[in-house]
Amino acid sequence: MNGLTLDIFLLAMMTAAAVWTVMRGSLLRAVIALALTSIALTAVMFRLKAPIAAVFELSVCAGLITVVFMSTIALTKPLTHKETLDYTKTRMKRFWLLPVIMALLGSALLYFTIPMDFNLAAPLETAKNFRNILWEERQFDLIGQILVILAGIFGVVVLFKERSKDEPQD
Amino acid sequence: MSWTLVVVPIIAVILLNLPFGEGYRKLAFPAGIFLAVLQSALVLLPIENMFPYGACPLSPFVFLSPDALGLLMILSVGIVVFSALLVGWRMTDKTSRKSDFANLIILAMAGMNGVILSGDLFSLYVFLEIVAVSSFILIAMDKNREALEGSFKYIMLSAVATILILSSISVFLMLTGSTSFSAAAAALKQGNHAAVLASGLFIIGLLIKGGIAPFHGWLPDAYTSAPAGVSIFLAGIVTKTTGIYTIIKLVSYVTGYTGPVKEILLFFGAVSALLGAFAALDQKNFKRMLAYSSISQMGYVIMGLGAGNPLGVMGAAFHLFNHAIFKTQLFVNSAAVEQETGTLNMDRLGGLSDKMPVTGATSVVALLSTAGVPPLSGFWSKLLVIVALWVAGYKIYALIAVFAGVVTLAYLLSMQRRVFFGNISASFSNIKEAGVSFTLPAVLLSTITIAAGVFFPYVFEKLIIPVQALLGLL
Amino acid sequence: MNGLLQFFIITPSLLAAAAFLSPKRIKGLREGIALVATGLNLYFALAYFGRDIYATVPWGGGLGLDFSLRLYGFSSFIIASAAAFSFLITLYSSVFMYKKEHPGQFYLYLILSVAMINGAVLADNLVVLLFFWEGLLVTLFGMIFIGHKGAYKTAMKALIIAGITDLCMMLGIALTYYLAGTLTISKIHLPMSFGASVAFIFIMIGAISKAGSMPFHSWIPDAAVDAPLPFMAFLPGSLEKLIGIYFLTRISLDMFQLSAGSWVSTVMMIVGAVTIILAVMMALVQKDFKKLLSYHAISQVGYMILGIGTAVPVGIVGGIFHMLNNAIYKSCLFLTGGAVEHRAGTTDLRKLGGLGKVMPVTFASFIVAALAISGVPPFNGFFSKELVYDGALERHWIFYFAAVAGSFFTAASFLKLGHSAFGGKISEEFKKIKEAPFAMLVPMVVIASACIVFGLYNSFPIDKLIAPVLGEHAQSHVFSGFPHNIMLVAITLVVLAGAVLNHIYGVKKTGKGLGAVDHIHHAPVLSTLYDKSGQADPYDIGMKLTGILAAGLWYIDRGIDWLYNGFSVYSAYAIAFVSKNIRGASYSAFIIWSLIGAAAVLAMMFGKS
Amino acid sequence: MTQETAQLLRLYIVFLPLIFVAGFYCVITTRNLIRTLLGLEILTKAVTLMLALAGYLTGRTAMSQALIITLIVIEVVVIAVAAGVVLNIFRHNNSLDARNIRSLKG
Repeated sequence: MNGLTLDIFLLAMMTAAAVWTVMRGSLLRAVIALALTSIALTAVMFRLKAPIAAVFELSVCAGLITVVFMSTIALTKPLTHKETLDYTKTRMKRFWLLPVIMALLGSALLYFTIPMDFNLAAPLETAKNFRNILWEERQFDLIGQILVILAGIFGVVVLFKERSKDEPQD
Repeated sequence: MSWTLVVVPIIAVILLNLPFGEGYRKLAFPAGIFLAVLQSALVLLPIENMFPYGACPLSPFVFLSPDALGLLMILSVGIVVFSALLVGWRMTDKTSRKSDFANLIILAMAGMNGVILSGDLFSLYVFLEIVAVSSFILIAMDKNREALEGSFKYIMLSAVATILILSSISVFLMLTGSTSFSAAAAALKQGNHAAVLASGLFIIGLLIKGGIAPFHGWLPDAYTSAPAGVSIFLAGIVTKTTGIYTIIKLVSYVTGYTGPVKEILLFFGAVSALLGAFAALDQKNFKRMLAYSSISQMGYVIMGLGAGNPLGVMGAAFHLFNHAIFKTQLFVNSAAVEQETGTLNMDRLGGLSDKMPVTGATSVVALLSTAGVPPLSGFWSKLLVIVALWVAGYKIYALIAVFAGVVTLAYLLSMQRRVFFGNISASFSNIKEAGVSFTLPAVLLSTITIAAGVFFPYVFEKLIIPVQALLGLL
Repeated sequence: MNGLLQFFIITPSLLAAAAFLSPKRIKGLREGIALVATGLNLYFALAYFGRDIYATVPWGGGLGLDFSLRLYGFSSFIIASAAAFSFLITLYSSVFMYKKEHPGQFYLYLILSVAMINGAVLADNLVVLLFFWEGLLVTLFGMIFIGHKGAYKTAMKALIIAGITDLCMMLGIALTYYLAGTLTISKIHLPMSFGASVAFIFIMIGAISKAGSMPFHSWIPDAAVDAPLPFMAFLPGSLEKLIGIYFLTRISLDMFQLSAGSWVSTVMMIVGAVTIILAVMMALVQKDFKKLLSYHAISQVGYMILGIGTAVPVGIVGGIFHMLNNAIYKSCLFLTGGAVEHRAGTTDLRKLGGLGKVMPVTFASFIVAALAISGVPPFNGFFSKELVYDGALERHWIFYFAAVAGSFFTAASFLKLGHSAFGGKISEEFKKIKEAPFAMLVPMVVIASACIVFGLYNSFPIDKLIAPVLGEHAQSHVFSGFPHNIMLVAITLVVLAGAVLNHIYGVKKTGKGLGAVDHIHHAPVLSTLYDKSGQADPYDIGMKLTGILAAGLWYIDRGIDWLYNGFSVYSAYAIAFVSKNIRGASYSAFIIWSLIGAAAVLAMMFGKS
Repeated sequence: MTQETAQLLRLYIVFLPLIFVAGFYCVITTRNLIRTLLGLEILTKAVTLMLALAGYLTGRTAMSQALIITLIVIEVVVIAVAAGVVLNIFRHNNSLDARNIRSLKG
């Protein structure tokens, strides 16, 4: 029984972290909150018996993406402390609605019994391990991944390159 | 067939960008042209058995031998990439930027081939993302203010579409345990609500990527702000393959031509046909008018699909192909005009046809074909769509299609008058005809348009009739 | 073609052309040709009298339009009387028109009209009839036109009125063709269904307007002043009435079975009665000899229409007989008027007076004709009116009352005319005028004697000519001879006596013949009616209406114009503006639009199931 | 559908929409471009969660893990490119405010 309560706790943690990322005033803390969400997600995925994916998620999302965001923030001129203070006040005017909507939606979903008429697919007998699925069945996706990575490299090369002096400043 | 379309481009890109020596980078352009021509040839000429390797080492399960519509799309991808590369290569100034452009175009082409060939929902998503990512970068390549804004808007909309598509895939996975089309179709046949929700979400995602009426926000900005070569590529084939072709594929392989699906397609097709046509009527910028015109013409295709009878599907497929040809043609003309006069503001342009005869003439061919004037190809495809709608009983939609056609003629004629006829302004008196890299694709495309129109029975019988099979799948 | 076509249509036309083209230098040549033409016409009319001939020439490309002519009892009687009148009037005009301008044109139109009338009466195909009917329109316009300088306005007025009514007739004929399936008149026998009665009404409009009844009468008084006088005697006086009433009879009896009860006959009777009363009231107050006569011509048509409208055998016979009698005494009265004008130079009653003594023969024939028209017993007018009274009474007393009132006022106005023109003291310059020339007197005397003959010996016209027209309705009893209804005769005599007393009273009151009716003229109600009657001319009202209509149509046209290049262009660009900007500009707007679209898609997706 | 999986599914049906709403709300209302990307990232996490859940419920965890791996790779590239674009936008407008990238109208 405690498994379910654990799930509830982890999911609640993840949702709270997500809301925190959205509501948080300063950008830096928002990125940290995002990393927290990612960590919570990893925990949930462990619960859902998807360990490899969880580790991958943790290392890439929590790690790499946070780094990307940090560097972008570093490259851009962050607001001074005072500016962030009065900025957060004005922000609040726009964001107070989110928790209200979420509370309403949560209670509505809890209250109404959603018809679960569909039946889930029967579980496979041969418990294939992760490796051969990825390589035998999903080769096409692998090729896709290679393509995406190549495109990503070009993207980074084109976009992040400092503008060299002779380039026309249009 | 599938081997050459996806893997060879990857190898090409890797070889082209090996770390040592700059010499290789300039080869990107000829490699791209070769791949495009190879691809078109594959479809047109029966050279299937030339390749000695026989069965592709990758398991057939993943690769779907392309159906009739797939072949048609591969052909139009080849033609459009060929023209886009020619124009884009000529227009981008710095050599390093040139090779990036060519490489990204090759990657996107591979992505599109992947989309056409993909056999299941998730790989469809993967290749959609590949094309999307390379398009983001291509649009933002010039790094000027509009290009970045257009690219960011495209990124946001495409991300939302991806989210919807992924959630739909996860629901299908939950219901059927696999991501293949047939499994999803089976779940849908049982008609439980979750499956209907999933297919709905997937269709919405694809409508966003296809730039259909209410979801079309990003399209005009992305097309207009992109550099000339990229906007040819985007307008010519990207939106068609990632958006419209995928809808046809999804509806044919997964949801089937059921009542609600047809109703959705007809309604949103009609809305975008009308909205696109009217918005294009009041435009100042040449490329922006063509962008809205694309939305309108894609609305036609979706309506043809929504008719749900063989005539409709054939009409939609043929119009998709025709539109790829004459829209690319118009964008090539706009690139030529931009190259020569430096501006795209139609109010300042005028009387260019005597200085740029080829561009003027080919633009007239494309304009007449878009408006559906016989004997050009556009006429036949529009005729098929309208007749299909009338035969299927959707008389109001047929009338809307005809009315949108009239408005199309209106704005295209006004464009032609404002840009090519009338009197030339002083500042452009010394311009001359655009270079061969503009005139060659322009002439090639208009010959295809005229040929497809004049030899319609032959083209129809060989390429279009097999598309009917799509209807029989479910 | 056994002569029907040649003698009655082609020869008069050729001779008319000859008369027109003959040189002016040879005096009397034109008059001679005209006399020969009408004389020949009279001879053939009498020669062919009463024979039954049918001739057809296939023409008109098989559309059932073959040129078929038919001569039978009734039409031969009409052609004979028309020929007689035209001969006498040509004789009369040979003197009258001698010094007037355009005599060539006058004779051309005169003889051409004779040909047209023969054609119309003989025609057995509705379209052929229409062709000749329209021919008369041209000659009518021509003859008024050559009256004097300002006559073209009246000519145009006559043309427009006749034109519009002929249009109605065409409509009626088309409807009949649609209903009956054939155009040959002798084959058409339609029951009085609703469609048939509408067609009947339309054709009736054409016929009674040719005859000159009330709503279409306004050109006749103007023509009386503007047109040359023989024209008044010739067309409005006799021939047009003949042909108009002839065709009205044909459609009431042959083509459509006009039944007594049907609303169509009541309509005709009302038109007849109204025409009688209003026209004679107008005639009463006229101060001009010819105008007075022209109003009487209109009112007499009322009797004929009332007679035929009763759809009772006695009424119909009365109506047709009255048509004949009216032609006789009306033309005679016009001729006497012409003689007065010829000699005295004016027809204004205020100047005239005491001509009786200097023009005894004209005065004598005037008296005979006036008594005939007033319906005094021994004369022909009395007998036909009695028949009409009998028919009217049989239908409804109101119509009988209108007819009798009409006679009262007719008698009163002619007493006034006779007294003021011929009676009273003669002014100096008229003392020396001589009697009218011999050529003018002969027709007057002949026609006046015809009044007497047809009066006393009326069995010949009624039994031989008119009764057979009724065919099966009427063989039951004899109409001719002294009227059977004595009570009616008594009332007529009382009425006439009343008219004489009224005349004496009026004369004593005002001291001169002209003022005999002033007490009626200035009566409280009547005077306002008279003042307003000036503007009540349907023609002027029509013209004003068309003016307003034209202005209205012009505005509509401007409106449609604006709709095309104003409104549609403006709305197109308005829609364009909306569809262009509805998109918004920021990516969050696009995402919101996408969510809205998504909601719509899901709604449609789940909507049906 | 065992009672236990039904209960779990019931739980996720409550929490998943919340995360989706948070993500969409952040993307739509925020003015800072980087925070928009954060919102996107939250949505991606929600979808990853759905895939994992699907895999667990139907016993095909291996398959769902493969899908999640591919998904994460692709999302990283997308976010990287998006960040690059945002960076360049910043170079132009010298501010991350979303209001200055709505100049393309009509």
